[in-house]
Amino acid sequence: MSEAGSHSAEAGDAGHGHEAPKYMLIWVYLLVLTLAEVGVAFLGIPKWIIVTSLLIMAVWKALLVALYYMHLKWEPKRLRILVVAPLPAVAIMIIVIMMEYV
Amino acid sequence: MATMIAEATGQAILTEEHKQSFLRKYIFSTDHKVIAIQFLFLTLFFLMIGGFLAMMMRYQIAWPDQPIPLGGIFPESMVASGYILPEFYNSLVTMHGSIMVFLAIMPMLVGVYANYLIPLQLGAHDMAFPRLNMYSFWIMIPAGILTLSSFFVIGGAAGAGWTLYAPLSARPDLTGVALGQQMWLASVVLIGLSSIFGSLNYITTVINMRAPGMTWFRMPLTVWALFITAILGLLAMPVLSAAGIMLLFDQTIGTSFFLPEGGGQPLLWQHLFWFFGHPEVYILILPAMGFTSEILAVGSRKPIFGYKAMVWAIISIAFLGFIVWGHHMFQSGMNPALGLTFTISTLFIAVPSAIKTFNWMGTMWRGNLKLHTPMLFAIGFVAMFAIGGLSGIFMASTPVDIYIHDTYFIVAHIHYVLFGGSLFALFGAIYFWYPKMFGRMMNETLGKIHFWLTLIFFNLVFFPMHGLGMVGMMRRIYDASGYRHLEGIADTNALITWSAFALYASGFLFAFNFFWSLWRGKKAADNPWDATTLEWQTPSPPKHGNWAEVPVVYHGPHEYSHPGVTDKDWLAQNERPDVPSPAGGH
Amino acid sequence: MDWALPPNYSTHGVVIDQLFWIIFWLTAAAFVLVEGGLLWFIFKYRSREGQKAHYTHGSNKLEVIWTAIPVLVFAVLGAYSGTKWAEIKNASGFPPDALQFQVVGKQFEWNITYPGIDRQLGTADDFTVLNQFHFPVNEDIVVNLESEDVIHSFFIPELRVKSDAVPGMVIPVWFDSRQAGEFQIACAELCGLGHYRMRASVTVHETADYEAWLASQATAQ
Amino acid sequence: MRLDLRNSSAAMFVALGIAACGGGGDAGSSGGGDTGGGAAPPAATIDPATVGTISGMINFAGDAPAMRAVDMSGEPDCAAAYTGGGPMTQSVLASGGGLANVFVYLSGGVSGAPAASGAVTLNQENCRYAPHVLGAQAGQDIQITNSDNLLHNINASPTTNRGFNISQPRAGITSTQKFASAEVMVPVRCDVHGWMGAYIGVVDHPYFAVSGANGSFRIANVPAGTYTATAWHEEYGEMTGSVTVTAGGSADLSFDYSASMAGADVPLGEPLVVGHDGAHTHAGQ
Amino acid sequence: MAHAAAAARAPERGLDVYTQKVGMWVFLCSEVMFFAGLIGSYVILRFGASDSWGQPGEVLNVPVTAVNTFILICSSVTMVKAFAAAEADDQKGIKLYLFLTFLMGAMFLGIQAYEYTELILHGEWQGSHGFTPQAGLYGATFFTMTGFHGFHVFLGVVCLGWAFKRSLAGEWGPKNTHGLEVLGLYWHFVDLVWIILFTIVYLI
Repeated sequence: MSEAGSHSAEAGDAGHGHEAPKYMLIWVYLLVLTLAEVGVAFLGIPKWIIVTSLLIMAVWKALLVALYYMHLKWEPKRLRILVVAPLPAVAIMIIVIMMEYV
Repeated sequence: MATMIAEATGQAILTEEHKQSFLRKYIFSTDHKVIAIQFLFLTLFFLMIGGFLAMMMRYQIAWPDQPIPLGGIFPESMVASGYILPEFYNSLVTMHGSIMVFLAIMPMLVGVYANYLIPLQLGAHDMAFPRLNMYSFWIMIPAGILTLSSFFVIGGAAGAGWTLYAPLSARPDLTGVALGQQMWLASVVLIGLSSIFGSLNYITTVINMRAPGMTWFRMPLTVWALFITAILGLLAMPVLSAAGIMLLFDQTIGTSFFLPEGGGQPLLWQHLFWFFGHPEVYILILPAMGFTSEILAVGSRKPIFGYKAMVWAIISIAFLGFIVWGHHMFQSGMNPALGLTFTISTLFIAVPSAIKTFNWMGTMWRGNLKLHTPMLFAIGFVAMFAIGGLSGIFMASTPVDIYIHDTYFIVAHIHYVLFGGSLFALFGAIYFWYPKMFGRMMNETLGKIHFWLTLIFFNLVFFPMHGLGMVGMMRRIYDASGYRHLEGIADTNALITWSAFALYASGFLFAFNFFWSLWRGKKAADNPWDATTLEWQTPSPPKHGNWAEVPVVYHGPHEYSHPGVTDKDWLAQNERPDVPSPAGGH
Repeated sequence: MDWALPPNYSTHGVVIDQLFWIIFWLTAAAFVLVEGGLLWFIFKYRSREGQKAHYTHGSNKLEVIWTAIPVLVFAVLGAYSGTKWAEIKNASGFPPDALQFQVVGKQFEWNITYPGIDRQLGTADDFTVLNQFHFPVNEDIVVNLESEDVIHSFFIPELRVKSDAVPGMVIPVWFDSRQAGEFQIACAELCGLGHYRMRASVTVHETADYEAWLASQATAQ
Repeated sequence: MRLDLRNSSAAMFVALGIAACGGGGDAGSSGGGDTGGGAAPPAATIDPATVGTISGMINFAGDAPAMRAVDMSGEPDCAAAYTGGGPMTQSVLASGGGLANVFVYLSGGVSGAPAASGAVTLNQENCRYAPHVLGAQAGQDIQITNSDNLLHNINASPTTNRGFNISQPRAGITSTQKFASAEVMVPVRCDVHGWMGAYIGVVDHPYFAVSGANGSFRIANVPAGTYTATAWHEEYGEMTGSVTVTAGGSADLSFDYSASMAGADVPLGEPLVVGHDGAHTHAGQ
Repeated sequence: MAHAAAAARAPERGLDVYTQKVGMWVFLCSEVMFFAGLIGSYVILRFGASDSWGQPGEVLNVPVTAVNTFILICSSVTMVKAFAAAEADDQKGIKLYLFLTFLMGAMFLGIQAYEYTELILHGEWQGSHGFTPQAGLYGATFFTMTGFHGFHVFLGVVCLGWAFKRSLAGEWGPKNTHGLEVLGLYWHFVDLVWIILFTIVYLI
């Protein structure tokens, strides 16, 4: 029924002209990062170093999945804006409520 | 090539209509217009129920020591020997607020008019996901039935305020309400799901299914308002669902998210609720602003004053709406340092509303005002919303909020923006789009009588509440006798209650006009108000699939009294490509 | 039908009332501007035979003006409110020698714990009285608000004091009374079926009377 | 298209309305079932020949602790009713060597008890529960009445039964409640007046009594047989004893409490913080 | 009306992305906010409101969940492979990869169920017998977050089963990849949420 809306698909698919993204390489990255995370978590180094490195690795893995597997790298910029839109709201919510206990 | 596809599908949609069974065409229909009408009947029903609860509350506040008439029909757990019991009064307060917000005003603003107008005003055949649209209506039915039957379960309906502050809402032993509260939380999660599915549909339709030529800045302000409302709903409702589920677990399986004895934080509930709550109140007002801008332009026969400013005002309300929630919690024990930041952000969210008010007045300035009923309600909206906005400034200033928080000053502010604002605009919208929905006009004289009765009694009910707030009358109190600072309020409350009964009665005048005109109303032309937006360029009511051929848009939404057009004082969006217009151009 | 703020007897109340009336006159002016403008437009521009609407899409100059003015007004109002709020509510700014009380809200009653003769909470001579709050006039009072079950709100209209009592938190509230007299504590936050009756009596004594009352309480225990 | 679009939507609207009220309506009767009393079954005819009575004394050794005054100044219309020394707490009432408010019931050996009939009343007068301790049979109606023209809420917090938390804002309001299963001592309190407290002993049979002011109690119409009886007091805990009832005769049963048993373990339903009864309010004296 | 000038005009270019994909991305934004509500509350309650709940691995079984994370990442890869196979019209590849994704999704749920029962029966935290939702805030937040994530994985597995059934009938192909791509978006999102959950809940 909503086929009328999909005719703008041609423009969307044109973006696939690039070479097939290296899925297996990304997979390896993800595995290595996961193992690194587990490794770092149980090291004896000061807590804040562990936490920051864990967060960096988590964000890195998240970006890998989002950009390559969810194809965001080749999507129009406006879709990327739409996808990133809720993140500031989440950040504001958590930071402001944490201010309650600082 | 694109038009051919649209052409083919357009035809296919029109022919497909005759094959559907009655069930498929009307009850489980996926036509956005039928879903809108189903929402309209559902929300009018709940508006009546919510109003009735308010009448019982008003009776109790005005005459606390008098038994209510017909008290016998209520079970003993609600009304004992004719007297409304305090726990039932708390349920009345809670369910009046909740039913009005979640089951009447929000679905009427978003469920009815986003569904009906977005495809028609954008020149689309239907919503992006018609089946999902149908589900978003049918989820509301169990939510409605759950809410209504929660009055009759053991312990009665929820009784911790529509804001459900924990731990009162989380501990059945402190209120005597167990199942009723859980049923209400279940229906809130269902309503949240329905609203997310709806917002999903509206956003995708506005982004991807606009007719040729309908650029972002040629969209009518109604669609802009509904689009931004959908974004607010999309980002705010899930947080309420998450918090509601946590509260449901606190009650049922004994977790202690918000119970201090288990280490939980009552303030966390307030933060999560109001993080959803403030975008919610903007969900309740933005569509009303959109309808008012549309109706004021049509009524004044003049383009909207400052279209770009209005659009940026709506967008800035959306962003600011997510960073002001703390102003509901100034006195709640929140970290006082947050009080300053929320004061500043709250005052700055008042700026876009001020801009919109001045632009509405600019639209009427040097116009050719046709004072038909929708126009009267739109002007009534601007007048009443201005009062509501101004009384909001008292609360934004935190020291003043120390005194007026949780008093009737807040109740006055809520009702000036929700009743004087959203409901006035909704009445205007119902009168305005009724010919398009049902092909018949509502009666003008009955409409005008309804407007003047509503305006007068609305002010008689809610303006004195500012006074009660100044005196210091607290919210949600069952019987104010015994407080020395409240000795003088008995006659004010009596006046408010009599006016409230009259206001409720004038609502039935509207209901009569609404149902009577369904069959007896004057036949409506395709464009009875001589409006320029696309929905008025289709037959009333439009065929299934709306457009035989998708229209091409050449002009901005409100081109009235265009100097280049002499035979009539309006220029439809999809006609006369030869006439240049500021937002038009080729 | 008297809609006036009750008389104010606390120093913070002066600021609150002052701000209230500033905002009142500001909004009154805006109210007259908007409602008067609307009425005037309705009568001046209502549709008459042959009347043509003026074709305009707005003027950016006007937009800038009626954006700047509210922003300016709100910036000043916000700054002033914020500073006063910090004075009234920031616990770090409370006078250290203030007379401390512990008020515990419990479903439908206020239990007030007095510091006793030695003016120190937590000592042996503290005692708790149900629904009666006595304190001396012209002295800084700090109430440590707690709650045993649900959220209540400690509200004394004549002293312009209101703060929620949240279970699991101790919230300090600073106020004083510049006049002796009888007031009432009301609960301003819905706390269950007895919310409307959750009140206590407040008696503000002259300093000498307060000492005498304290003594009488000590012997009564 | 236009005409039937309206009819269907209007029909749907009416159907929805009926469904919601209908849904609501019939749930109402079941919902309210709990509070409405079923028709009381006809009382079993008692054959006077085969029953006897149990009577006896609750003796109390030592001097009872002095009861503290209750501060009722917050409720002037209640305080006015108490002349003289003003209202005193009720937890331990002992006079002439007898202990009042002791709930005595047959805890063992009872079989085939007649169904519950009639109703027990719990009245609220001058911000006091009358009686302070009462017994009821499982399934028996408990009529709660309010004779003060001010708000009392009746907050019963049993463990095995379903509790209730109802209010009576005015004089003359009565509400009927019942407990489905036996539970010795369901604590009842009023949140508006912290000092008010009562105990309801729910047992499966009508053979129970509460000791009067002088400590005497009497249980009538007890079928012949040997039973174990239990006495319960809110401060001094529980004691058991056995008794044999002969047809047409009267058996004597007495329990001996002593002041030294204060603070004994008191089996209650939910641990009740009714300790307002003076002790809590005047902490630290 | 004279529509001579209405030559074939393409409709407005929204995001140049077909409707189902825009719809799915918008839906994922609402899911981000839903999980933000749950995970945000966990972060606030753990790192703001209460003192330490214990070192990583003290209560929760990190090795088992590390394996679980590995499985979910593999299922993301096979999902993408299935989509690539659909574009290359490799019907056998589609069937294989969809089945593998379905299998690994189900394995993830199985392992999580095992982890739950293990925690509930033998878990130990601050003296509570069995680490259950009633075991203080740690249990409550843990089971709510991972429970709802598991529920979303379950929905994904059901959809994967439906997609696999359609692949048996050969319905996916270069001309019909949208359904698969949208399902892939949902699946990767669920994997992404698990990546964040695994780090914040288990390792910190």
